[in-house]
Amino acid sequence: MIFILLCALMALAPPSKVRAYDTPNDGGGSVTIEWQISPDDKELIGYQIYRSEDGEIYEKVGFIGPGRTRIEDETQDGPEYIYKVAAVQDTIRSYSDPSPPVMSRAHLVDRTKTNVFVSLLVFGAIILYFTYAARKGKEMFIRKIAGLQAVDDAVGRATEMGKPILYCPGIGYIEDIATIASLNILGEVAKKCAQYDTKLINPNRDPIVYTVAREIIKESYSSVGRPDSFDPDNVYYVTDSQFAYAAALDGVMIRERPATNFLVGWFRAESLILAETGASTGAIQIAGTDQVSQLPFFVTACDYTLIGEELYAASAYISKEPLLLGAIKGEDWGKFFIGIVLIIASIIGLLTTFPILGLFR
Amino acid sequence: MKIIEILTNIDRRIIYLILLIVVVLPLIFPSVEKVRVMPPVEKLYYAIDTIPPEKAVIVDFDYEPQTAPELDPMGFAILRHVFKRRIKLLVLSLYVQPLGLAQNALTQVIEEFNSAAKTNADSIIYGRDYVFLGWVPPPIIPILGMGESITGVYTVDYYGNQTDTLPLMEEITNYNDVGLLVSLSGSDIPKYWIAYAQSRFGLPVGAGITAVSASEFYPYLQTGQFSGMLVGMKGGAEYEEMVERTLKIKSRRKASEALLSLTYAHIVMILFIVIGNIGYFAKRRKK
Amino acid sequence: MNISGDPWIWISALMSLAIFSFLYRDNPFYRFAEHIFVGVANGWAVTFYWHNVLSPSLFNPLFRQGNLYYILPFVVGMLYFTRFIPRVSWLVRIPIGLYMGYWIGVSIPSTLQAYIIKQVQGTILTTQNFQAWNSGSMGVVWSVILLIGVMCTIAYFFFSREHKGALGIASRIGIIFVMVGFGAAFGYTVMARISLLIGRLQFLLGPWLGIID
Amino acid sequence: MKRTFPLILVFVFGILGIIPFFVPHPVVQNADEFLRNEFLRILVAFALVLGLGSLLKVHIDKIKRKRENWQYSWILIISFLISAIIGLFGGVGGTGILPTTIGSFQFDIWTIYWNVVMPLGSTMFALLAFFMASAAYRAFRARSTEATLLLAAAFVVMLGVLPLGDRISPHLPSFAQWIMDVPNVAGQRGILFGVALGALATALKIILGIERSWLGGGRE
Repeated sequence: MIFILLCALMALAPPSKVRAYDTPNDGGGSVTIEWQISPDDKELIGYQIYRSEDGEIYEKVGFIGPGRTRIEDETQDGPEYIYKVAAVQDTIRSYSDPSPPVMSRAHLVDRTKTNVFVSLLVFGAIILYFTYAARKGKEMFIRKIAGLQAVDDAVGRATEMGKPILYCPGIGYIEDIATIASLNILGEVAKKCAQYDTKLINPNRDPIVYTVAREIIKESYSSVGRPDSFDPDNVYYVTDSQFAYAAALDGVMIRERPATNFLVGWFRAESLILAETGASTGAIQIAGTDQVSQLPFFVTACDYTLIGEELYAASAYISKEPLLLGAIKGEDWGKFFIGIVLIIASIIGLLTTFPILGLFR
Repeated sequence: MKIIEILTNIDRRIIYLILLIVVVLPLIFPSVEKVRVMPPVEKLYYAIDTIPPEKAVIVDFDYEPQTAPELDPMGFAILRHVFKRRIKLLVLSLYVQPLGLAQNALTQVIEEFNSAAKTNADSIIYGRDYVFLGWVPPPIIPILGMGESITGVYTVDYYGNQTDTLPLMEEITNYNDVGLLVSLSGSDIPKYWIAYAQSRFGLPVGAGITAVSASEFYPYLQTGQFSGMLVGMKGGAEYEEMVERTLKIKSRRKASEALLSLTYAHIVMILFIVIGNIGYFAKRRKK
Repeated sequence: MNISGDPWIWISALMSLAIFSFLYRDNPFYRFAEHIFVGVANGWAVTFYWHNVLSPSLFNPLFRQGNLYYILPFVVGMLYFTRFIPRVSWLVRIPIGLYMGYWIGVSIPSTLQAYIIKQVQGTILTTQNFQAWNSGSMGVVWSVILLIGVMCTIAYFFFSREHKGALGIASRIGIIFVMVGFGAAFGYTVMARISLLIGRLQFLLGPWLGIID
Repeated sequence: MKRTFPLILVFVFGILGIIPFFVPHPVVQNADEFLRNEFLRILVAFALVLGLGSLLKVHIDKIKRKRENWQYSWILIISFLISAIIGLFGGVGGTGILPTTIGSFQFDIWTIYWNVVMPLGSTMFALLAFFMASAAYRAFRARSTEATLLLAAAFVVMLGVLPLGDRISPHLPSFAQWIMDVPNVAGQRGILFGVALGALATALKIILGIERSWLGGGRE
């Protein structure tokens, strides 16, 4: 009798209110189990999760530390599951009541990403509206971008000195938008090189970027009516190893002595290796990247640096194409919109208890 | 004024030469300066120092030979601290390359202690004072599995012994018996320990990282997810200072020696900037 | 001073010295190391792509297991070589177009999430962000300065309006934040770069020359 | 046809790239997985063959025409062939048909990587310590207000990180950390907003066929 009493006294209080539901916004195969911690939570070493398909045979499927109230269990979509959570202390287990049956399933849309979807629609609409509005061709003002104004005289300088121009599109892949922006600028620089008949050297780090760069330069030369002076040997692939590429480019800078170096695109630590070697050869250097971690080195070592968005505005700035200029106006309105959002969200965040941060999770 | 001309454009090779000399000399003629210990390092030191006797500390060696110069000294200093305080120790790696570095650190530090030890009690014995768990791929298995049972994940240790036969493992079953896990890594591995082990089992995590990845890890220190953090050679040197000052251990302090090179190199760079500007202002006033 | 006997340590040491010699000036040793570096790096790339990509993901399934789906990537991949046939050289645009198009599509939502939504979340003035600084009541001041800095930096990047009046002042303040940030980031990485140099010198002085243990 | 079909492809695959972000359904995720890790990675391998062809062609021409430094082109080609043969036939872990050890001297591709590519790479990386010194000396001159700000902030942080720094004033290290946490983060966030919008505009222009320079040669 006493033993039973002792057992009752000694018995661990189980966790309560065990609830299981299909994990939302996922591809299926997952059930979330929640519970209220056991009153003896302090003495526990954790909670064991048991699962059964028929209500009789339970199988241990998970374990989690004390004080926690939620876990996800990997399941098959189809069968129904019943869950029990056991408070565990050394060898003593205290089981909760079983949860109602639940079935996991796949979801078509991930609702936690609606804020990304909304911002895609909003900013996409703003940019496209102004891109197409620009077609009516009213002259659009664009502020001075030092690095881009220097492109003309940088190419001119190379021609006078009879020296080549080195164009490095960065070590990024074609999927890095900075690489694509750089290839657009390469097209414009290649046109000027074709006009002035200046040698353009373009070593590449990625095979796919190499194939695109080669097409763009060939197109620029033929669009200016000089298809014959395009020398395919000046556009080549080097290697996909970051520092071997930097070593090879340093070699080109020192031996071919280009009068102007373009270091435009996606860069990592090798940015300063290129910029400082280029500076030691006395070349004019125009750099540009969206990598915030490398901008300090370009700003320090190069003559002109396109900071972040200036890199994307470049091809429109040089080519003056109405559609491209319109997109820049759209980007400005996008920035204005972000400024408004920041102010309004801050006001809401300060003055009300509305969980504004949740919107930007 | 020729001097102004010299000051403003010193040949870069002279700068390189001076920098090289200033960095190499302290490596060849090592000496150690007093190091001021900053809060992140102090936090990690006391996180280890205040581990209750019945709990263990886990040291995760997950760096490669290239980042060994910055992270080896941290490993050595932490091992000295743990062995001196007789704290139970488990050592592991989530990947295969760092196992050799972990093995090397363990043998050297234990050699230091056992050569000085007289009795069986104050020497370091495998299986009683520490266990080298080794490597179980993929990383998610040990990170989550040790929450429930360490011997369940590492059935066999690095040397091939059955872990459940080792005396130390009888007292250490899972994260509840672990006071702190210190992850030494040149990559994101400390973040995995927080995202999976700490969030699920409340495991306190400390980190030893390279100077390059410092800014990426500071937020985790500010939010308290890291119980402490050592950054680069400077962090290693500060921990070596704590170990020598509070535990009275006299041993080789490689990070503190390298810190001297770092300090001199910084000073040389600062001097050249000052010289360049003096020349620049003098030239401008002359115009 | 026990110099190492291991041939590989000698090779790595000499390679390191060849690269360091570039600091003095371009010389035959550097050129030798540079060309070896590019050669071997490409040898490694060929090995990697054959053993880890082409053989398991294309040749085995297509030729050994005869899984005809894999004809598609094989044919599209071969289109790259149409560049050498003038009449159909435009076909090279197909692999380029679909590869570039896919990855650009992937980058759009992730860029919006990482560079806009996450950054806005960190900049909004809320009590939670005030505490994030864990510097007590000063947290409010830092958060306000941060918001002003972000707004002014955005102003600096306005292209389609003259930087005059309010926009002019804001963009002047913005460039101050940017430049201070760049200077600090430069200073912050000095220690990391010198640590790399020390690591390299410790290899040359230790395992190679045995001057330091 | 020569231009419209590729533009349609870019549009279709652009959408195919966006969808998996929003749709977790396994059918979509598995198709995305196959496209990304099988189909597209195979294309990279083909492009690599093309790239290597161009590299070898440039160096072979250099040898034929005996242009300046042509001898080094031999070194590049030979080292490439040797490492490729050892790699392809010796296997990544030295498990291929070609033996990769002579006596005790092991030379499988992995050992070559660790003892040639790795030291060359980390030494190039280490050059940055020298390049930072010469860049700082040359560029940190108080020429304009911006340059002075750049110089001052770098100065404070470089001092703040040193033990010497806090001998000057105990507040210096925390002031250096403050510069990294407030103005640096503010400047970076401002730039990132611009970058995100610029990148979005560029991406949309290409997917919708407004930006066509990538199409390259051939009028049609």
